[in-house]
Amino acid sequence: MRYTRIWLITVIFFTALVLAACGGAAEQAPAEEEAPAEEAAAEEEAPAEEAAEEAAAEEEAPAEEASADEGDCSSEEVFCVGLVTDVGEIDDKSFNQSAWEGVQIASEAGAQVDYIETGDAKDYTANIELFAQNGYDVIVTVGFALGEATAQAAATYPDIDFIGVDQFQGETIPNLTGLLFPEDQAGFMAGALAAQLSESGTIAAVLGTDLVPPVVAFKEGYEAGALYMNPDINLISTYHPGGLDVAFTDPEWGASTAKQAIDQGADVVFGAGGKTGNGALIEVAGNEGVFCIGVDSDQWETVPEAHSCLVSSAMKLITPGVGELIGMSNAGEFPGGNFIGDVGLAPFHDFDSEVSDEIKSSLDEINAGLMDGTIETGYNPG
Amino acid sequence: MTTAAVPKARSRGDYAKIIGLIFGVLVLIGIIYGYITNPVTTTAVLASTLRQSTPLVLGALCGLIGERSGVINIGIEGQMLMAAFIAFLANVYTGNLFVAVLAGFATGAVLGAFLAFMSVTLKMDQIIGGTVINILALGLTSFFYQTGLTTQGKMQPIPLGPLADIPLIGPIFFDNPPITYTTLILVMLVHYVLFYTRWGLRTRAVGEHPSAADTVGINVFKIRYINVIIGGGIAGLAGAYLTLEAVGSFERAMTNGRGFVALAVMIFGKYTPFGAWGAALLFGFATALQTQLQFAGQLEIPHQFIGMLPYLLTIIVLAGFVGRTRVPSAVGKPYEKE
Amino acid sequence: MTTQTDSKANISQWLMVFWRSAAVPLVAVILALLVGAIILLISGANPLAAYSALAKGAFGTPIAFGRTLEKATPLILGGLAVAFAFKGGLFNIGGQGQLLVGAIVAAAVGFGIDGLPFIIHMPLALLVGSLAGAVYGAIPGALKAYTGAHEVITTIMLNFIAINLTDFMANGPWKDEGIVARTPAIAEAAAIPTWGNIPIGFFFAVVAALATWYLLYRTTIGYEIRTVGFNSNAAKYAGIGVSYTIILTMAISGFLAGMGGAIETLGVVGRYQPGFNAGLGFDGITIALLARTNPIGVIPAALLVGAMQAGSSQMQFDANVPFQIIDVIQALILFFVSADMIVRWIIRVKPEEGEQVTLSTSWG
Amino acid sequence: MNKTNRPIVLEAKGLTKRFPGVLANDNINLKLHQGEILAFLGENGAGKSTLMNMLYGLYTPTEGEIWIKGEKVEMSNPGDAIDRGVGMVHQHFQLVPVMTVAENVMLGSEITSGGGRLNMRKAIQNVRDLSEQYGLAVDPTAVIEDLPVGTQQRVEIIKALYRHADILILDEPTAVLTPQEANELFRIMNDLTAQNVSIIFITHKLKEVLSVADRIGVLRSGQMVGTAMPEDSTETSLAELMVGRNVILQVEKSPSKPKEPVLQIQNLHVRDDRGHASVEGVDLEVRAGEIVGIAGVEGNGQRELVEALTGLRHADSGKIIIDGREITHFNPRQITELGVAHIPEDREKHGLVMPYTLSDNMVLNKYFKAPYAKGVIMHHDKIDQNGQVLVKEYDVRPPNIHALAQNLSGGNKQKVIVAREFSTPTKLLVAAQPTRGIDVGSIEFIHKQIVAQRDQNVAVLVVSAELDEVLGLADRIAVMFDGRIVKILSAAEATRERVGLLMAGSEA
Repeated sequence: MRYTRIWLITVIFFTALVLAACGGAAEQAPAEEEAPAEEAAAEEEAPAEEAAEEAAAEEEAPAEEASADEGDCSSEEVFCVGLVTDVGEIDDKSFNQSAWEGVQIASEAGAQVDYIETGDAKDYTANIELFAQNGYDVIVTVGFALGEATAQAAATYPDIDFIGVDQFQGETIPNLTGLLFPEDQAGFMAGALAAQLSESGTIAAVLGTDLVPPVVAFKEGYEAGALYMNPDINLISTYHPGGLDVAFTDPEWGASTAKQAIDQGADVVFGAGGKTGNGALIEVAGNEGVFCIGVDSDQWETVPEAHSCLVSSAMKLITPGVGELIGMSNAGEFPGGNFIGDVGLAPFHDFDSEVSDEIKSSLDEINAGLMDGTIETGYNPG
Repeated sequence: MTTAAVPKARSRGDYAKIIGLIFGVLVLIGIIYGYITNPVTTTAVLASTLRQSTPLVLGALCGLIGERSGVINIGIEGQMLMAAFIAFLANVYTGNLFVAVLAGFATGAVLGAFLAFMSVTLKMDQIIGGTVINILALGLTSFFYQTGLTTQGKMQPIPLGPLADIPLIGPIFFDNPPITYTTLILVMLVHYVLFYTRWGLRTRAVGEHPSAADTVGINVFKIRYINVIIGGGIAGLAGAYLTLEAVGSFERAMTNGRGFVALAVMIFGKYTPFGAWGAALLFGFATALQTQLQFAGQLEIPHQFIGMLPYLLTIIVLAGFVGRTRVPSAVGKPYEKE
Repeated sequence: MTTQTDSKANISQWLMVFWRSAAVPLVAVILALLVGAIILLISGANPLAAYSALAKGAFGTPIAFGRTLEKATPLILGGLAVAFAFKGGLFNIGGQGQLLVGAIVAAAVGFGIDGLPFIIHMPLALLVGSLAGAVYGAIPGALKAYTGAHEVITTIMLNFIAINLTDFMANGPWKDEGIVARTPAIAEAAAIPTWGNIPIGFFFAVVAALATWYLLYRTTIGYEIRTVGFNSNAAKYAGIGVSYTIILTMAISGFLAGMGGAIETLGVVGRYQPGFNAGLGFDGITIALLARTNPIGVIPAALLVGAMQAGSSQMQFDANVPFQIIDVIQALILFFVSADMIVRWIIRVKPEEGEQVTLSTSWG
Repeated sequence: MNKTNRPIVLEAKGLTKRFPGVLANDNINLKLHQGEILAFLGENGAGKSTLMNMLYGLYTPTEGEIWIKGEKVEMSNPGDAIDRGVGMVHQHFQLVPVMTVAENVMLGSEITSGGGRLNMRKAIQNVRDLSEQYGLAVDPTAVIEDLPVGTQQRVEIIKALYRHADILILDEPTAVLTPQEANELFRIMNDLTAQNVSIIFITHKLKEVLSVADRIGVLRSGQMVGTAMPEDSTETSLAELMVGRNVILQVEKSPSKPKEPVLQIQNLHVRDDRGHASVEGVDLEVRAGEIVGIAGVEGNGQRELVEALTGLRHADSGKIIIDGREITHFNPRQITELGVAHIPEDREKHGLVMPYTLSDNMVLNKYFKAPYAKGVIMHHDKIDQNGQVLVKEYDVRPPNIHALAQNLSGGNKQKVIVAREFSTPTKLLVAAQPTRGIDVGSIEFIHKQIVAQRDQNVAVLVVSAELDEVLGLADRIAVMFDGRIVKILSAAEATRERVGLLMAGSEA
């Protein structure tokens, strides 16, 4: 019968894997000069696993990590920080990457760090578990989508501190801190900047999807900020029409949509939607006299292709926020509950001279107003 | 001499042609009306239509060249993605956009050769062959993609002198970057080659009745190989379009299903280059329109419903007006000589 | 396969039989792993470390094994959906859309009704979710039967529509409290439990596979579906309602995909949340092809792929190998299993009778 | 007329072709002289087509040599054969249905005007010239699928002549022609030989061989079993040589005793796939216990008529009455259930599911009924039993009910269909081309079965393009032309010539 074949494949595959597992453990020792023999005495965890882990860390670890102590995370002395990404990659030029850079600040302070990229949203829990079971001290989870999984893990592992980026905490769990940002304020600043830069009176926003709350906050803030500066401004903005799995990874749509906006007179484009937004930024860069504004981090660093238009970015300072929280955990001062990180506009870089002092001072005023509450963005997520 | 019983006329397509004509006239009226009332927006939407349609037309051309010769290509998505990646790398490391385009074309062609090897030589099921390419491309590009690679930007529009100044038509057709021009030329070229040249005649014969072609000394395998390879190259061009012209950078999985939509466009266009172009334009138009509707912002409809527009429109047009498509008879069947 | 191995038959004979049927898949998998290893080496990783971590992540612990089964569950159902449609001569690329619809409708039944006992609530949610998938699958079937619209186009389009539709529901009428776009959590009574580490949903999937096999090969419905699939002219000649059969085939295919989505909702995620079911429908195509469209073969194919997916996090953690290598290996296995000519050429084993599978007939 | 003293243009020495498990041609020697018509006689499956495919470069011989015009040749593809002036008209036409005549003719040897651009005007002119020169009337711009078979065959001949073929292989060219058309073909063949074209003519029709061939070779089971000169041979002697035993060329049957009418067709109008009127007002009656044969050139509405009768096609207007019930708008299942058996024209398209086993194929008309199914559950033991019985009764080979239909020979495939259709109680049998392309043994067998059905009071309607078959089987003969029944003749009135003329549309 035909399908016996596929059964056999499975059996064989598994056998092969098991063989590889044994073989792997055996052959690794000679291959890796630093094979940690002393680890055999490690307390709770399976030794084979550690051997593999160590060996791999040797090969692939980013340069920053090399300095980290190769210690056992379950021991008291070694401070270990793990990061679980949202679906996507660590180098996404966006929030995963910013958070990872925050973790690396801790690595410079001597912590041992590692990350796991999530390929399937249903793996959040499993990926968090991998760090938890290996005795990590702090686990950073990135994105609102991991909120539920993180909260559960925090309850299961009260000795581990969890940092949930973009995860609002309804009730306070002492070992879980949600790192939140008033994106609407950053968007407000960006909108105010855009409205003042625009000569045509039309500004645009190319956005990821409204399924992701921070994107909505950026958008609402952007529009409110623009209208605050110029009530007659013509705002054209659009969300990606696809689902969550493509909305942030469709630079072609971002580019084409930005172009469509430019073609009808928009001279400032706010690209807020991961790689989709980056596509919009790069597209704008090819058009004379049109400005673009990035999002999340200072995209001057992450999207060099957009230098010719990138006047600023509406930043949420994830990197320092994560770094700070890790530091607090290490010091035993982990706050729990919600921790509000900083937002703001990125430096103008090459455009510093093009942005008039008038605009700069108005932005400072707005910033102050947002801080003391005299200016409200009007965004209320409910 | 009995020549009786010869049917009098071929009338099957007449009905569809009339409907198509009416549809075309309506579209034209709509465009002119839109241009009179709001020239800027109309131009912007139509220009966006063309941009959105470009990778789809290229993908569909790839598919139809292969299928006309009897080889199903559902690996268009993978060919596009891999080519986008290699074109991007070439751009990063050589900084020469022309070289990068060639690299993209070559990558597509190599994957085309791989598909031809699987389906013509190994006689593997063609759908499996395409699927292998899709998964492989997704895996390899994601696996090998590294961050920190930056390009010198992307290809910029080249206005074609005075042609670009013609109202409406100028900005849409004559102020485009190179691959878009190439696409427009390719639509005509493929049409010409397919229906007016020796190569086209042989290709169609091989796709319809390979043994008939074999008996007059045509090398079926060779025709299929070359068509699938060239088709792959064209899909590679679509990939190059994405990284070099539309975006300027590469991202994982950036094709986002365009290869599959291209497949739909190909069938929708009844396996003809102009048909595919029309179908792609329809699709591009619906996409541009949904963006424009969001821009306008007055509609109280959730944007998801606007987002469905291209897809719903395709289904309605397909079910209502196009109906059954005649597939090349020998498509999907490996040719067995003995 | 020869099953009556005479107890007296000597071992070498038995080994020969085993070798003849095992050789091709064995070599195919080894080749795939070898090529994968070369890729890993190129990228500077240690293949042995990677593979051993993969194995550990898939089978190393009872929890890991449970996750493998959990991963395999929607793959089985997605694969069944595609394989079943192939049997009826249809290429259902719309498994993803049908799965999403099934997932969100199951969630709606799960959170929308309160106070039902488990014994009613869970099966009800599962059934209604699956039926929603069936209805969604029947649409392209009806379009094909009555207007001739090609199912490849319509199912692709309906995938996109399903994404928009479910996003809208999850961010609109069925949205949970709070800012996150997702439905409320399903009631306790609607949840598919786990048995230790073993997800019960997996058994539903296995039962579905067996039932699909039975339906196809032991009932008149299956006979009609296969007849239409192989030769719709002969089906018409035999008095089978071809249009009806096409719609039925797509509906059952959609039912299976929808069930996959419903089990994900009720047994794994606990609610519907956009992005949590990405790609499952497309994996179904791979599974169906790996299984050569055989409903029983779908189970091991899904286990194979599910194991790789389940082990991929461990592989990242232990060996720092990105999970995308899984896709590469998957593609290679599919290639080498299908391109058995290459494998046979290497090991010189003759093909068995009637092994050819043609799916491409479902194109025209 | 003896042409053996002329130069030899083609010679085969010890040609052998082996396929896995089959010895298709075994040590065959032949010589073809210039301007000669060499006929090859043999049953279906005797190896004629294999031999010709080797001469045409489609197959490579396993052993042996081919010499063309005094040169030993190694041909790896038809292009090599074409280059040496060999042309072939295949039994299954090698024409692309969706293309025009001119496109088909020039395919592979296109006329181009620079840059590979097709010069259609010149190609059309070329076809016109050739068709005038040889009297092969064809419209070069017509699309093949719109043309009747006879015309398609002329296109095939033009294709060969266009390539300057002077050695022409005609594989079963008369199978689909009226006697008049066949005579026309023979005239063309004679014209060609007069212009020094040499012809290999393959057929299983004995009369034709005797009337047209210069020499005769007989193939059986892949071997050349003998050669003969037409003047020294009779139909019987050739038939024996061909089949290897005594054959009864006539269908043995007693006079019919027609009873009540079973099938009545009144003013029936049916359209074809393209929506053109195809059956245009047919009236016909078939009684229990008689065989009515419909003679006619293919494409004159027979297919649509049969499909309308069996529910596969909607009738535009008119009435079909079976056993007193109007069934004009019944579906195939309802009609089958009335006791109508249908041997379809195209056994591979309609009659069988190729990837199914024999036993599955043998319940195609009754799989849903007890004892094969109860409710929706099928009973495979019963299905296999049924298969077992029928395979034995109808001598299907291989007698393995689990063999796949696609692996059977044409004759055995047809037997499977006949067995299935005769295995349920039948009132009306509609048999379309019941013996097309199958071996003599199977033909005899099926003819006997059809007559046996008649003798059990079944009303039988036989549609066949083989005039001999209709003449041999039918008690009454209806001649169909251009969608109408132009004449109904009794068996006694029907002579080949008269029917042939009617088939061609001339009123006899």
